[in-house]
Amino acid sequence: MSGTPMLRARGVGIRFGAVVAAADINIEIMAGERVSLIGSNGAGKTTFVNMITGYLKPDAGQIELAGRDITPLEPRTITRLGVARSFQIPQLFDELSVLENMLVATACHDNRLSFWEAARRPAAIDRADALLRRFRLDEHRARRVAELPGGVRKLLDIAMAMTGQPKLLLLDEPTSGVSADEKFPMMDIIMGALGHETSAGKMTVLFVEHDMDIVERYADRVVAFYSGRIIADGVPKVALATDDVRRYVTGELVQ
Amino acid sequence: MIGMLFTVVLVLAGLLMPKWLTFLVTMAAAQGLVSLGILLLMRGGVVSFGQGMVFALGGYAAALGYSRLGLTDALGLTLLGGVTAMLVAAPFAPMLARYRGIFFAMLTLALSMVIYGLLMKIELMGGSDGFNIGRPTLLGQTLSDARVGYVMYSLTIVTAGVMALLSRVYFDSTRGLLTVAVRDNELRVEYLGGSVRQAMMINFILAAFAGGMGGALVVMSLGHIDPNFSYWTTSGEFVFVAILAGWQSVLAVFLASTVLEVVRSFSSSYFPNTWQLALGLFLLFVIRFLTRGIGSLWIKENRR
Amino acid sequence: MKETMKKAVISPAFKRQAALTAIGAALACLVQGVQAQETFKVGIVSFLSGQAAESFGIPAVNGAKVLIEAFNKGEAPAPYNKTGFGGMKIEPTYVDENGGASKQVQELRNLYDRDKVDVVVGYVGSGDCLAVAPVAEEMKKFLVLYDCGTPRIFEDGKYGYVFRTASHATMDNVALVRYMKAHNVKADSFNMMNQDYAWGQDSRKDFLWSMEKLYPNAKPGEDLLPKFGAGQYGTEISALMAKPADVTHSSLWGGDLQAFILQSGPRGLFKRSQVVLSAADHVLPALGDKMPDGAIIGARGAYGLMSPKSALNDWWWAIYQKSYTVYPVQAPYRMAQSLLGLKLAVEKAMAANGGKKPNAEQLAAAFKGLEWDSPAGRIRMALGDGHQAIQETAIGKTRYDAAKKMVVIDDIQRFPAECVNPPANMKSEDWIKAGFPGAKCN
Amino acid sequence: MQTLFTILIDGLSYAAWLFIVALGLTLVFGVLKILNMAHGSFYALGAYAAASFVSWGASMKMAPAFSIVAMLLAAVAVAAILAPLTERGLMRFFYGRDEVLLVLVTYALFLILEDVTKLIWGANPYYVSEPYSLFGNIDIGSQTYVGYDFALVALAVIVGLAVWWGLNRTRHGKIVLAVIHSAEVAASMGINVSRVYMLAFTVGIFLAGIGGAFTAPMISVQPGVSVGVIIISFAVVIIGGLGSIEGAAIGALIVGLARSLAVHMAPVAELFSIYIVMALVLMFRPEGLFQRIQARKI
Repeated sequence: MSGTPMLRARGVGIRFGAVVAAADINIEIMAGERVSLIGSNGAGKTTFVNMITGYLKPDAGQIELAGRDITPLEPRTITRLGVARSFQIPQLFDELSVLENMLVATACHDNRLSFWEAARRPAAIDRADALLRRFRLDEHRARRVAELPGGVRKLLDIAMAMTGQPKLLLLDEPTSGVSADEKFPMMDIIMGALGHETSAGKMTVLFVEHDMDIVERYADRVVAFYSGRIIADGVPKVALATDDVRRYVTGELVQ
Repeated sequence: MIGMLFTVVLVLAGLLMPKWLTFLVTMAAAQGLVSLGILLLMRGGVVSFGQGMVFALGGYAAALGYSRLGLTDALGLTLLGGVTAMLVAAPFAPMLARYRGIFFAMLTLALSMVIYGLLMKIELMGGSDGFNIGRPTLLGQTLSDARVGYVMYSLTIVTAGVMALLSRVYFDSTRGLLTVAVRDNELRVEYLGGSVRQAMMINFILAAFAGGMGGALVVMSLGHIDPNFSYWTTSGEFVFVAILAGWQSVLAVFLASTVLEVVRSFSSSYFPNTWQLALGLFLLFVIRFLTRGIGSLWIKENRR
Repeated sequence: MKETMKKAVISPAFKRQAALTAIGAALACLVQGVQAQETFKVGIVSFLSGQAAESFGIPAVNGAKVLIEAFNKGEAPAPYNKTGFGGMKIEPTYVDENGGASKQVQELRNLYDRDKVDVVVGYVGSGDCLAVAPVAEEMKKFLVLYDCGTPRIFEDGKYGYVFRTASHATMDNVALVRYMKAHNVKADSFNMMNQDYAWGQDSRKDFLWSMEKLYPNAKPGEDLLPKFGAGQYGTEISALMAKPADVTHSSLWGGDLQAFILQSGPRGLFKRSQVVLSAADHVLPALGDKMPDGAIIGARGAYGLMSPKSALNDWWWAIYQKSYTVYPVQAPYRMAQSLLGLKLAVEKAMAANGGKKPNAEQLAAAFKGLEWDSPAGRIRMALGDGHQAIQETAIGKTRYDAAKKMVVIDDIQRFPAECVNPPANMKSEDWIKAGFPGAKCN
Repeated sequence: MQTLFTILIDGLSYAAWLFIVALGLTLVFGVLKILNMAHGSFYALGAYAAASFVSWGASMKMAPAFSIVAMLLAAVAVAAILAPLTERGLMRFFYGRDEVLLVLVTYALFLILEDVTKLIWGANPYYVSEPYSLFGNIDIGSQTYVGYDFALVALAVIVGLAVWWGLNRTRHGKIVLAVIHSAEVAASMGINVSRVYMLAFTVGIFLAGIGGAFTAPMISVQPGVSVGVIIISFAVVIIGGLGSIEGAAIGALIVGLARSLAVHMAPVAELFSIYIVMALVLMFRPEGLFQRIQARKI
C-alpha cells in the first residue's frame, strides 16, 4: 500500500565465528505481501527471522520496520511494534491449558497486565475462544498443552502469535513435523485465519517453508537463501525456476 | 468468602486455645507470610534462599520504629516493616531478576548473609545479642499482660488472612497468570511482548513486603530481635515451608508453617538431645513423599 | 467461580487439620497437667548441641543431673539436706538452648504453659537471656538465669520474676586487671583478641576501660575481632606476634579458645607475651599438657581449681567427679549455685506459705535479696533490686604438673564480690569508667 | 615490607585451608548440580575420624609419622562409609528434582549428621596434636610459623593438582567433565551417569573428609565444627563460580588474602571482609569469577 516497505533489510550480515550465517542481505517487503523464505537447512532462513525479531543482533546492516530502524531493539519491543513470530519448535506454556495459553497471549498483547483484573474475566475468555475457534482449537480448549499432539501445538503456537493482530507475522516452518496429508488443511486453517485480519489492512506474512507445493500455493513471493545469501527473489513460478534455486534449494539440478 | 470465614473461625478458636498454642500459631502465621513471599517467587520459577533478609529488615524496622521513633501501634509497625523491607529490597530486584535456579538462590543467600554480618556489627542495635522491644498498642489502646497474646494472635491471623486473600487475587490476575507462564517458557513470554524481568522484579518486591510484615509481627510477639533473623538457617526454614506447602495453594503455606512449628516444638521437648535428627528426618520424609506439597492433597488440577 | 470451588475444597481439610493439632496439643498438656502435685518441675535449658555444648551446656546439665539426684535422695549436706525441694520430688525437663533466641522464647512458653514447669533454670547465651526475661515477666512465671554474662539484663530492665544467680561478666575482666596490678605484671603495651559478637565486644570494653584506670600508661596495640567459631587463628597469631606487647588479652572460650591455644602455643605467643584469658578454666582439663604454662586465667567465679576450700565444695566436687571422671569447671559450678539458691528459696517460700507449694509471687518474694553458700563461696542477690547476684571470684596462673598429669593453678588470688562488682546503684560501665568507686577489696 | 610478607604468608596458608575445604563442595556442584549443605558435616566427620584413628595409632605405639597416614585413612573411611549411604541411600531418590529442593535435602542431612556425630563421639573435645608438631617450627623474620601450616599449603597444591589431573588427564576424568558439561548429552553418549554421580559424590566427601582430618590437629574437635565451615566454603565457591575448580582456588586466595589484609590492617573489618568480597564479586559478576552462563538456542 504505502510507499515505505513494511520490512526493509539493508546489507544485513551476521557470522558465528567462522560461519557466515547471513551476508549482505538486502530485501524490501511491502505491506500485505505473503513471502516465503526457502533454502536448504543452514541456508540462513531462521537466522534472518531471528535477526528481524531481535533475538540475534546483526554484525552489519540494519533492519527497518515501516521505515523505523529496529535493529538495536529487544525482541519484546519489536513484538510490541507489531512483529509476531511462531517457532519451528512450538514455544508454549506446557503446564497451562490451551485456553490459559491464549489468555496469557491476549493479556500480553493488549498490554493489559494488572494485579487485580482476573485473567479469566469473561471478556478475555471470549476473545481467546474466538481465536481458538478460528484455528479449530476450541475442542482442545481445556487440555493441558503438554498433552497435545504436534500439529495442534503448531497451530496454538501460531494462534498465540496472531492474538496481537501483528503488522508483520513470521512463521518459522509452520508445517514442519506435520504429516504430508495434514499440511494443506493446516495451511488452509492458518491462511484462512489470516484472512480475517482487517484492522491494519492485510497482514504481511513471512513464512519459512521447505515444501515447494505449499510455497507455490500460498506465497505470492519467494526469497531463496543459500549459505547466508539471497540467490533468488520473485514470484514463485519465476524464482523456483532459476538454476540457482533448482541447484541449491530444490536440488533438481545436480552440478 | 470461605477464606474470610476461615480466618474468623481461627480468630474465635484462639479464645479456646492454650496460650502456648496461640503463640505457636501466631509465630507460624507470621513466618508463613515470609514463606508466602517465597511462594510468590516459586510461581515464577525461582526460590530465594535469603528471605531471612527481608524478615530481618521488617523486624528491625518495626523494632526501631518502636524504640527510636516511639511508634507503638501494632498495625502501623506491621506496615512499617513491610514497606521498609520492600524499599531496601527494591534496588536489588533488577540485579536478581537476571538470575534463575541455584544462582538466584545463592545470590539471595549471600545478600542475607551480608545483612547478617552488618547487623552483628551495629552495637547500637545490640549487635549479636539484639535488643528487646516493649509491648505494642493497637489503635490507641494499651494491651494488658492477659490480652496482648490474644490480640497479637488475632492481628497476625487477620493480616495473614488479608495477605492470603490479596495473593489469591494476584495469582488469578493477568499478572499472576503471566508469572506462571514465565516459569514455563520465558522466551515465549518475551515474544508475546511480556517482560520477564519486570515480572520477576515485581514478585521479588512483593515477596519482600510480605516477608517484612512477617518479620514485624514476629518481633512484636517475640518482644526481641537479633541478627539470627537474617541467618541462612532461618531462610532455609522459610524455603522448606514453601516447598512443604507446594506452589498451588496459599492456605497450604500457613498450614505447612504450623506443621513445622508443631513438629519442631514437640521434637525439641521430647528429644532434647536429638531434635535436629528428628527434624531432619521429617524434612526428608516430606520432600520425598509429599513431592507436590500439602497443597496437592486437595488441589487436584492436572498440573505437575 | 473456580476459585471459590477451590477454597471450598481447601478449608474443610485445613479446619480438620487445625482441629486435630489443637486437640492433640490440648491432650498433651492435659496429660502433663495432671501429676503436678507434690512434685516440683524444673525446666533446665542449656546447650545440648552446637558450639557451646562441649564447654558450657553439657557440663552444666551433667552438674544439674547429679545435684538433683542428690537432692531427691536427700544426700546433700546441711542446709541443703531436705529431700528434693522441701520434700517435693524434683522433676527436671531438659531443653536444648541451641537454635536462636526466637526458638528459646517459644520453648520457654511451652515449658510454662504446656509442660507446666514451676521454674525454668537456664540460658548461657546473653541474647537468649535478653529475649526470654520479658516473656517470663509477662507470663508471671519464675525464671532463673544461671550463666549468661551481659549486664544489660538488670541494668536496662526491671523484673519481678526473673533472677540471675551468678555475677555478670563485668567482674571477669575487672578482676583480671586487678590481678595483673596486684602481681605487678608489666603492661606498658597490650594486645587484645575477642570474638566479634556481644560477649567478645563487651569483654573487650570492660578490659580496655579497666586498663585505662589501673594502667593509665599502657598502650593498646592490636585489637583483633575474629568471627565467632573461626577455628583458624594463624593470621591473628601473626598479627599479635608482629606487634609485640607485654600483655595479650582474650575472652575466647570453648572450641575457639582451644583452637587458639593449640595454634599459638607452638608459635611461642605465650613465651613472648603475658597471655591473660578471662574465662579459660573450662579448657584446662581437656588441654592438659597442651596448655602453655604461665597464662593468667579467670573462671568467671571462684570455680574448679580456684574454688574455695569448704565441706560443701568437697562434697560437690566428689559427687561430680565420681559420675563424670573429671572435676567440675565453671559451667557445672554455676548450675550448682543456681539450684542451691533455688532450693533454699523454695523452702523459705514454703515455710512462709504454711508448708504448701509456693506460687511464683511467693517464690520471687523469697528469692529477692537472698544469700546462700555455694561451692564457689557466698552468693548474694545484691544488685538489680535483689535480682542480680554478686559473688567472689579468683584469678590464677596455669602450670602443667607432669606428676599429676594435669594443669594446676598457682598464685591464686581471691577477690571479694564488692571488689570486682559494681554497687547496686551503678551501671557497670559507669562504675569502671569512674574508677571503681565504692569497691571494697580489704 | 615485613608486614606485607606476613600478610601474604598468612593469606596463603589460610587460602590453602579454604581451598581444601571448598574443593569438594564445588566439585559436587559441578557434577551433580547439588549445593551440598552437609559438606560441613562430612568435614566434621573427617575430623572426628582422624581423631579416633590417630589416637588408635598412638595407642598402638606407631611412629608419629603414621598419624599422617591415619588422617588420610580417616578421610578414606569417611568417604567409603558415607558416600554409599548418602548417595545411594538418599540423594539418588531426589535426582532430577529442583536444585533448590536438593539444597533442602542436604540441609536435612546436615541436621541429621549433627546429632549422629554427637551420638557417636559424644560432646567431649578430641585432640589430634601429634601431627601438628611433626614438621617442627620455621622462623621467618620475627615470626615463628608451625611447619604443619606449610604442609597444609603443600597438601592443598597436591590435592588441587590431583583433582585437576584426574579430571583432565584420565579417562574417568574426561567422562566426569562430559557429565559436568551436560548430563543429558553424556547419557546419550552411553555414559553411565549415575556411576559418575556416585564417583563425584564420593570424591566430594573424601575431599571434605581430608579437609576435616588435616584441620583436626589445629583445632579441638567437638560439636559445632561443621557449622563454621559451611558458609565460609560457600563464600569461596560463590566467589570462584559454582562448579569451577580453578574458581575455588582463586576464590580461596582472594578470601584468604582479604581476611589476612583485614586482620593486619583493619581488624574491625575482619568479620565482614569475606562478606564484602562476596558482595563485590556478586555485584559485578554474580555468576562468579569462573562461571559462564550459556545462552538458550531456539
